[in-house]
Amino acid sequence: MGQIIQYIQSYLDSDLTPGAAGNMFWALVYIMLVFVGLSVAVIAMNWLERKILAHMQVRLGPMRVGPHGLLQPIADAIKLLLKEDIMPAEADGLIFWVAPFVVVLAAFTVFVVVPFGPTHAITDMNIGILFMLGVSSLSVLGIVMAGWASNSHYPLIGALRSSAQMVSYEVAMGLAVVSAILMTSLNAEGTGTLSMIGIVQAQQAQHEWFIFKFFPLGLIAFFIFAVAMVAETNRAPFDLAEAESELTAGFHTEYSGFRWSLFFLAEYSAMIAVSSIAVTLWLGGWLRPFPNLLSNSTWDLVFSLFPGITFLFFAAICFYNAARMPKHPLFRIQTVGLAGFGIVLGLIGVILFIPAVSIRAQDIFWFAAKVAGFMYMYIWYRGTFPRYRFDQLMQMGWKVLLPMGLGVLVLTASVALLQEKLWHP
Amino acid sequence: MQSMLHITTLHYLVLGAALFLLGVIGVLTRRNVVIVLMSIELILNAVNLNLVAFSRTWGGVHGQVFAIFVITDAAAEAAVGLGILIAFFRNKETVNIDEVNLLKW
Amino acid sequence: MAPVATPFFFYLLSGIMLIGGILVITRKNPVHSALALIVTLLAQASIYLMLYAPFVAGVQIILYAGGIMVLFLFVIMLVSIDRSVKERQFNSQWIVGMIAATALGGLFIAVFMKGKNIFPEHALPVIENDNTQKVATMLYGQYMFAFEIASLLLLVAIIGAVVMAKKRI
Amino acid sequence: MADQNSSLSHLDLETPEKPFLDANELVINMGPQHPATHGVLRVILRLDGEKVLGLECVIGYLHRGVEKIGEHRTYTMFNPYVDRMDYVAAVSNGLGYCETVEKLLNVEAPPRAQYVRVILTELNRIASHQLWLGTHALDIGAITPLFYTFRDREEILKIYEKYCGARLTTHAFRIGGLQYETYAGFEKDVTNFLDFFRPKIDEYEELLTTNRIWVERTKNVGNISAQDCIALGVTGPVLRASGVKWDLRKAQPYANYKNFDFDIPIGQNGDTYDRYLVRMGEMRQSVRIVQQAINGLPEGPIMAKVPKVMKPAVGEVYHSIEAPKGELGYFIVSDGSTQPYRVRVRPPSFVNLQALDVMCRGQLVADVIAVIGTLDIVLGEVDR
Repeated sequence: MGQIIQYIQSYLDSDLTPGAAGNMFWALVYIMLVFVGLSVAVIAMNWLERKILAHMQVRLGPMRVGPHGLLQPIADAIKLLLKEDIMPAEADGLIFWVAPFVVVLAAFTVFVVVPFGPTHAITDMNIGILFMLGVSSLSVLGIVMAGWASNSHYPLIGALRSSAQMVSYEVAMGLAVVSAILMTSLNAEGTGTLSMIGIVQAQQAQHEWFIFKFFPLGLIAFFIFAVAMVAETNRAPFDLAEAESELTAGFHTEYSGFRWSLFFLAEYSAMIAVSSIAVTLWLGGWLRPFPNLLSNSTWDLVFSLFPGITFLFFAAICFYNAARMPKHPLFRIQTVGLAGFGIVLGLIGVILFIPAVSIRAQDIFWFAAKVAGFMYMYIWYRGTFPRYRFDQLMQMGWKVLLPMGLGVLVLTASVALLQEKLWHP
Repeated sequence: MQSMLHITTLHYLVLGAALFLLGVIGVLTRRNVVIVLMSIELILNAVNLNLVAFSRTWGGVHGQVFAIFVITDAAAEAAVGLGILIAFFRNKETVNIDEVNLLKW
Repeated sequence: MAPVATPFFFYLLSGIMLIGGILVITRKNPVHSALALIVTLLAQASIYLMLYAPFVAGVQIILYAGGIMVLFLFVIMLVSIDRSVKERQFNSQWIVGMIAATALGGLFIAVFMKGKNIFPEHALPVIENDNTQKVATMLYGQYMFAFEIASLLLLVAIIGAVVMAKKRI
Repeated sequence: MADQNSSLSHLDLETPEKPFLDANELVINMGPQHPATHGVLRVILRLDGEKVLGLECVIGYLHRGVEKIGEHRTYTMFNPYVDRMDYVAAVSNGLGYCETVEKLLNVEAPPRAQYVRVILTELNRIASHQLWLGTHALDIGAITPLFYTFRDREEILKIYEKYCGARLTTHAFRIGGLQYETYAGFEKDVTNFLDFFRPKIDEYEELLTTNRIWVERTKNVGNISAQDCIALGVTGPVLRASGVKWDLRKAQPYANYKNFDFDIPIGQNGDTYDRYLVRMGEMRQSVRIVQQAINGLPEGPIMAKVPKVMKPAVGEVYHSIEAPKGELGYFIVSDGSTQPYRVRVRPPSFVNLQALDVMCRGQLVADVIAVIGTLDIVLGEVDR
């Protein structure tokens, strides 16, 4: 037993990602962990989106399946899997069949390079950010394939719209990313990096998140990315491709059951993926907040308590709601279930207080917390904004975001040059 | 057998040559303009493969830089070619390359 | 990140590429051809990775698979393909074409047989980690002029494509 | 795609001979099963890319022959049927019908009945506009206002339920007045609702009026000039948004409206945004009217002297009221028997729908959705 722990510890304390170390077994473990974590995140996101949106809209959301609808996503998944898988008679069978898998693969593959911590990534690629942008742009192909193979008008228009939209916003997105990459080169050697881990380490070394770098240039670049990433994932207010009131459901109109759920899965994991890019590039990835201001060891200790406190807080919410449950025999199972869920969360919270665990887990916690912030923004947008029209969307992409991106890029480069030449000759 | 398992530059060149030939066959025999354009992409990719393989052999990055230039050219070629194709289709209502027999319409 | 099991992956990827290439030139439906081409391009990107050229691989994925091929698919969807699928697929001079291609293949074989000894037995060792930096230095240093010309070419291509594809100017 | 029926259409909406790109024309069928056509409206769109070249409405999927039914029912028996036409503004329909028959019979409802009628009708106008706002915003992609408006509309429906037992198709009025006296606490309920509702209008406006995307989506969309409106017979908020100050409550006052002080909100551009503002203004004015009516609610009888068996004299009458959607007119011909010889309804939605083609030409597909929403049609009334 001790040997096993030692063995695992030797992996945990390695300062390389499993991919970089060439450790196939450990890389496989990481892939499994990321896959499971992502699936759980998508399920949680499904529930949270419905609940949060419902509370924004003065209603309750799912309440019946499980306490406070906690089991609703699982019930939905079962429903989707049991549904009949319909293929239109005139559809192109092979492409219709492959398209959802292309989208899902593209959405999941990007997580290969997402750094959840200095060593917590499946691998650290030299071209990490380029890889992420490239692979996530492959999901356009799946969407186009789905729309074309359905052999129907609405999906075709939806596919044309969403591919045009994604290709256009990729340009603005790329420019914003380049201006962040430019900031990584502001070090003694003057060489930047495209590696995701390298980008966060550059922020660590410069003691500044790139969102605050060269204020307000970093902020503007971040803003461009934040807008483009919503458009890139086809979410409100840029959800024209799936505009329910216009095109019924866009490119996945003809899909049902399992394959439709694949599109759903891909949409949510793509949202998490682009949010992770934003977090890595501008919000310091796994770094905790206020690294400069509150930098002594006491503060380190305080911040290392956050993961545990968060989970205990969730547990407390569960217990509070369990106590508020109606005292009727019919609700007994729900009450016990909610309390049990709270106990599990509380136990996780308690485990996270153990120093050995919290030191290793806090990177992942901060990363996840930042991504969760973005996820909340997604839901908030959806509850607040009407939908753009297609020409307005294109105007926004090409006439607003693209010039802004170019301007920020040029300005960032000039400021960086000036800084190098004037202030640190 | 040993030469099969030890991948040398020649392996990449043979692969490139095979792709090049496929592209040439496509360009010379197909009637559909879209597929002809795609065959041209195949040819350009075969060239790229050779360039990158050479760059690996001699340990520099000149070949890779050229590959990037070739990709740029391919993008320009695809844009112009497809633009011509759309104009052609609008006038002739066909995508058959045999029917491109006028210099002007 | 050193490539592992190089021969296996080389043969796997080249198999995929060749099959993809054959599908590109034999399919009736251009959409199927385009998808086969995308598979070929992605396999080629992996081969670039094996050749220690990660930046080119990334560019290949973003530009080729994510950009150019989407353009192709877009155009295929715009032009109606129903008619061309039903028509004869190969043109009348296909025999001549095959003969020319065979001759070209023969030429390749002859050249390879003759010149295979000029390559060093083992490739020179390269450090992969600064590949992107090296490409960048080269692109914005030695090949600056070519780079500018390429950007000019792209500009001309954009204008040309817009002018040709627009219905009324 | 277009079917055989559409070959009769003036737009020549057959499938274009040339495929998609060369002609760049596409004929798309929107509805009758479509989330944004407010029921079973079917619109055949002829598109150039995303631009609308013309469109054709195909209606009749909800035709129930209400007018024909009227010829086989006595005057009293027909009263509940009219509620089913514009089911989101059932009270207005009833008011129009009752007033028309009263005009035919030469009776007038007593003042208390008139006041209660005004209160319920104006509440109904608010409810109808709320439903319009929610669905219109939903069409444009803002999902939240729908739930806000439904929450507040519920309060109105509760008042109806307490008053007459029904929430939607109320059958609140009788020919000659009211059947039911107001329940105890009616005034208090209505006053409470008004106090509750005033800040809610601001809440809706806060969500939408200055929302950039909302303004971009609605400004200069579906413009229609005053001349076109008048030529097409368009009435109601659509007409007023084009700058014509025409409201039957002021122009030919009925049901005591001359006793109330209220303004007619009008717009200038006749675009979707102005129509939105006009309807928001109308809700505020309705609140004002209801407040005045509840303050001045007189005591007295609620039913005029009406014969048990109605046999109006031979003749015909046309009477129209300002329903939430526009001029709702009834034309009733009496042959002296207990049943009308002919009932003809002039439904505002039906007439307003004619303007859809004018408003959508040259706009984009997404605007068609916005324009259908802004016309505020109810298919029950269009098809009758």
